[in-house]
Amino acid sequence: MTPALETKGLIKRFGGLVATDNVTFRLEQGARHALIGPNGAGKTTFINLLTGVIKPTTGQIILQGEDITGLRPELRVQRGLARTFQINQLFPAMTPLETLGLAVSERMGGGRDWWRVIGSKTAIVDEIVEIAQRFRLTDVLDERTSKLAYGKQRLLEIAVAFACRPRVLLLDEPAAGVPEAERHELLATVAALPRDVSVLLIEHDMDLVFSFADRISVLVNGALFTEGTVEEVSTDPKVRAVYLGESVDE
Amino acid sequence: MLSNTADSVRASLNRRGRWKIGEIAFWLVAASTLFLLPERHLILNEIAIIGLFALSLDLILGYAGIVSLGHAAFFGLGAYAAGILARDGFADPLLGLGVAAIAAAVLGFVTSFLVLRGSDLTKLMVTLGVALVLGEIANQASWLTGGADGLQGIAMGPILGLFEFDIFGTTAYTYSLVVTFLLFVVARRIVVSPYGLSLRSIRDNALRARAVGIPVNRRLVAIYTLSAAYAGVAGALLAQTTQFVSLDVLAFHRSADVMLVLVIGGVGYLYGGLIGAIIFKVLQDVISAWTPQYWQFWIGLILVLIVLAGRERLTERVRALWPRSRGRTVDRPQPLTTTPAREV
Amino acid sequence: MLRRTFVGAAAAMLALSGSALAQETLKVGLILPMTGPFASTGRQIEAAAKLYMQQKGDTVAGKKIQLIVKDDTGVADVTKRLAQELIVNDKISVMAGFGLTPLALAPAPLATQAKVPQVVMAAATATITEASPFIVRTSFTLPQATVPMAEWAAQNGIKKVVTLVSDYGPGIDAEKAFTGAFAGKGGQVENLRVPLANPDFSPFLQKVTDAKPDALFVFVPSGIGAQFMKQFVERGLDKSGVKLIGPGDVTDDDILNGMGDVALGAITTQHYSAAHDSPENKAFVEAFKRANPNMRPNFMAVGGYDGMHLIYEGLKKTNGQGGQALIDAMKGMSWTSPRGPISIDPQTRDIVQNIYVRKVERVNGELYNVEFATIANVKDPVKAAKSN
Amino acid sequence: MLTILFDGIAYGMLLFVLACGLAVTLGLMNFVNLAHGAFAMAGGYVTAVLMNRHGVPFLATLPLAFIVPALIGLVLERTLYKRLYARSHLDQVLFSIGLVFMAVAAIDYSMGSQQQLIQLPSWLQGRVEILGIQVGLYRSFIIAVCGALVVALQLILTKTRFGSRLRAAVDDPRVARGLGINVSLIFAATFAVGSGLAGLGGALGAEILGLDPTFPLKFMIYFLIVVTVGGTTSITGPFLASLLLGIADVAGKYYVPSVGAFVIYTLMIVVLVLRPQGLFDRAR
Repeated sequence: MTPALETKGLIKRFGGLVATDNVTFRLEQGARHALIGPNGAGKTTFINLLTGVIKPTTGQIILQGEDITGLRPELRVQRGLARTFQINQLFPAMTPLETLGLAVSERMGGGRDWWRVIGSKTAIVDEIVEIAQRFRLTDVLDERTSKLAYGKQRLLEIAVAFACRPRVLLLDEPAAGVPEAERHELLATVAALPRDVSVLLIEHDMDLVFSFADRISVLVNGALFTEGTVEEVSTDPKVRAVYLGESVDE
Repeated sequence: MLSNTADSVRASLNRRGRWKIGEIAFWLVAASTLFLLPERHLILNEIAIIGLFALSLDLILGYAGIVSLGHAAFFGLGAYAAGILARDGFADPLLGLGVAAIAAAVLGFVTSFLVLRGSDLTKLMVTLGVALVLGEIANQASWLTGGADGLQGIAMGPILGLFEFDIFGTTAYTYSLVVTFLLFVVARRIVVSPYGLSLRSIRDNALRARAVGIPVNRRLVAIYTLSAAYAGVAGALLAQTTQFVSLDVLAFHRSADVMLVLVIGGVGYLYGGLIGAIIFKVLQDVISAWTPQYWQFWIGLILVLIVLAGRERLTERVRALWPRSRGRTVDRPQPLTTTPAREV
Repeated sequence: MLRRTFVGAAAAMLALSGSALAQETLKVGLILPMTGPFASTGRQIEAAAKLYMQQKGDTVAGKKIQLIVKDDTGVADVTKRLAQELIVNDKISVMAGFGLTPLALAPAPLATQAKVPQVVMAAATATITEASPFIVRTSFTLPQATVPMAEWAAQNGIKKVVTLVSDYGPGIDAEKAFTGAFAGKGGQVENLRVPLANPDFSPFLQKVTDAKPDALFVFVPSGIGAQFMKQFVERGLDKSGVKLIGPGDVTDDDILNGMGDVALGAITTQHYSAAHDSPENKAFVEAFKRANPNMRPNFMAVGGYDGMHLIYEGLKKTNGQGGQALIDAMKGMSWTSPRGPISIDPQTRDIVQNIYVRKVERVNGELYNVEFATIANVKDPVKAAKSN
Repeated sequence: MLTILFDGIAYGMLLFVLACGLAVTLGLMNFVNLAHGAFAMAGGYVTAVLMNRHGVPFLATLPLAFIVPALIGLVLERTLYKRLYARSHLDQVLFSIGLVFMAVAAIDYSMGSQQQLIQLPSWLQGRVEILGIQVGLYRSFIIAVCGALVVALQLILTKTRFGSRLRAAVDDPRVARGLGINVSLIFAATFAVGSGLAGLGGALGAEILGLDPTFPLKFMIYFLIVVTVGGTTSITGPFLASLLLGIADVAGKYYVPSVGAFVIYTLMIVVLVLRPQGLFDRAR
């Protein structure tokens, strides 16, 4: 089967610094794959390469069998590659309703519509309702995003990405900063993501990684250090040495 | 339960598109001035034109977050296009409006690529530079524009072949008001459309907008072009109703004034430009009748006070006067402190 | 077409009502740049107009004269709007002022349409009076002041001249008038134009230095003349024997004294100097200075003063009636102004006046343009050439 | 030929002294102060008033032309400007344009709208010939004074404790605060010095650029060009930009008088589009 997302020999240099070092990586269809690594291992650069925020020095990125290396970020989203951000990137002055409406209508090509209001399309309305329920945002749809509780903002962050109806979803530390009380709700929705979406999870929190992922890749100094099942990686002494050993109490 | 949610979602989404009582009242009052204030039609005409000009700036500043200190470039180009056309024998006003809109839109399209990148300061300087260059061109090309003496000999035909411009400014004001109203209606539709929503999202957070699949640059180019066309129409209205164009239409103070007008009225809700134009012109008229030399001082003071008091908060107040069906507001975001510079 | 006639009729009625209905007061709209770069022009004219009214009283032909001053900030479309408002709302009998050429041209169609006389007190491009049959001028035209300069230069052994003018209507007028007249006398001329808004003259003056002319003919709007003078001297052009000549704008009385010794020796031709030796002028200058300490009347002021005189005398003749009657009454009028004998040409409605050749000298510790030759009764040469 | 170059350098130096305060406020506090020209105007008027009304010699007025605007700057910084540091550039632009309007009208009201003229001492008038080049004495004086200022500024920035603190505050105000540097005090002092330099520039420039109430508006664009083209991370950037602008302006008017201004504005746009950080900034 074609992998959902694949990189071949991906290299990114900033001047003399090699931030991504020859990464060849496969994300299988429907996978729950975690990418871990110590601070400064190049996780953010890797994500930025995948989403097209920066261009690789050499190498290929392939989404569902299609080479997307040269595509602009928005075109990758339109082809089914969505992401969340480690620090919330929302529209503070808009409501969750507008945010979701925007994402859904953009996906349906409605962003070029100059004339009608969004609510006039039943398909859009229905999908907003469905996403709002999935991410438990129904009660707060009409609030201003900047006024939401942090946990809700975090849910919205994932909901927006989900509203792009991705084939591949990149989750960048989805639980970062969420208070304990709101954490459960968030993890439950993440766990309940439909299986036809392949997920790449970038995470520090080992509990979350172990409970969510079925495969783990370890990134060290910009290069793939090792890869395997949760069991293999968690028991690998080399990983413990370079990674777990450094951040025992995370 | 589910259909309930769907209905309320639909209602919420459509609410922005509906005309509110305050808005209807606003335009009725505007129309009534045609009959109630016959002596003030000349200044009202200017207010309508400046209002439209400020509205065009609001489209890029309030809805797309593009700052500009050179919006007069489009205003002036529109004025010259309409003026030159009329001077050379094409006296139909509507033809002039159309040509001015197209000319300004072309310039807007071309220069929009210059303002896509860079910080606010860069954008301010680039837009300013474009207006300055255009001013220089108009100054040098005196065979076409009349140079520093202004464009002479504009003779406008009647509007639609029926309504001759009169000395009381009644036709002129009616004409400007109608054009401004029609363009306002279009702008209003646009800002509540999915396209308009995507602009607001870009203004709020361009990084996320891209991550939702929005082709940010293309959207900005489109709105910048449209805004330029609006400004061009405003300029054409000025040229046609005063039947005179001078280099002044491209001057820096035009750009600064329109910014000021918009800020006085409030950014980001379309009425800001119109309300600002009313306040600004009436103030200017009153203060300058009282002290012709020094009215600038008071305008300056007002501007300083508005900024110190926090213009967003003031805009909120003004907007709160609009009757709204629910307590939700659509204001500017706070500075995006949550957006680290990750886009580089 | 029908509509057009209607509008014309309405405008005519308006003009009538301006004089027929408002028996008590006759309003004069004075539109001037009171702020912005040309504010000094506005201030001079306003001061002079007010002085005139203070001296002569505010009653003419049994009616009270009311002066309404408006600031057009030097912006032509504002001028036009203000003029229109004054005509429509205030029902003025006369509009006056107009600091710059575009500002005078913008309201000209209104003057024609509403039959309201427009008294131009400052703007000096020759063609202005042709823009409407209701325009009359009490300032001067640049060719009027310039052609005598060319003649004087030709007679006084100057062979090669570089002209340096601000790049706008009056400047180009002056350049053309001088070049035409001087070349006609066999002189050699090279032309330079500087942008109207120009912070630094040095590159242009360097060109002049390189050209080594006998004289530099200069026209810049009053106000930036001082800067020009200083740089002229700084560059040592005076010492290298280049004479500075031009119409009087560059040695504007308003700022002449502040220029200091650099201005000494400049030779200019113009219609007015505060040092003009006549009892009328002495009285005028004294009264002006008393009313406005720190100001010396310049050619703008005298244009405003005479403009008010023309309006007063015209209204006296028509017994307060405005419109066509008033403009007819103004045509051909002549009187002795502080600047000397002047008259309004009945054909062109432009001013006919003496032009004086002057030299900047120190008199009683202050710098003045001291007149040393007179060319009597000069008409605007541009229009004179056309009518021949 | 060389005379043109010389004039351009003098003009550029003058522009630098006028604009460097703006570069510092922009670089340090990220504040777009369009009212910078108003401080320059204040300095010019201090000199003009002292010379014309009180007969103070030209050189003696220069320190006051620095001190008075510096004090005004200090007061305004402490009372008004500091409230706006965190605001958007747009707010800052609007606020400072408002100040400009007020300053223009206030000067007009108190001093009149006419040009203010000053009489240079005779030893600064005229010109001499050096190595075949015609050199204006006053322009030489300007080059000397401004050159000394540039060197002094550079030394202060690189060699003194204040300079290193200032640079630390520019690089990262939060870290600087953490190191116990009184950033707010540094801001105030720098703002005052910047305003003072502008005032000095205004006084020196009155003779060449003219001085009337519209001064801040007339030259605002030039200052902004210097700063945006030169960048704001160093003193050398704006300095080179000033020289470039001065020489280009003078030479442009000499050789191609009809397109002079046009070239400068176009160049500015090109630089801004290609190098938004400024021509002489290190790439980030």
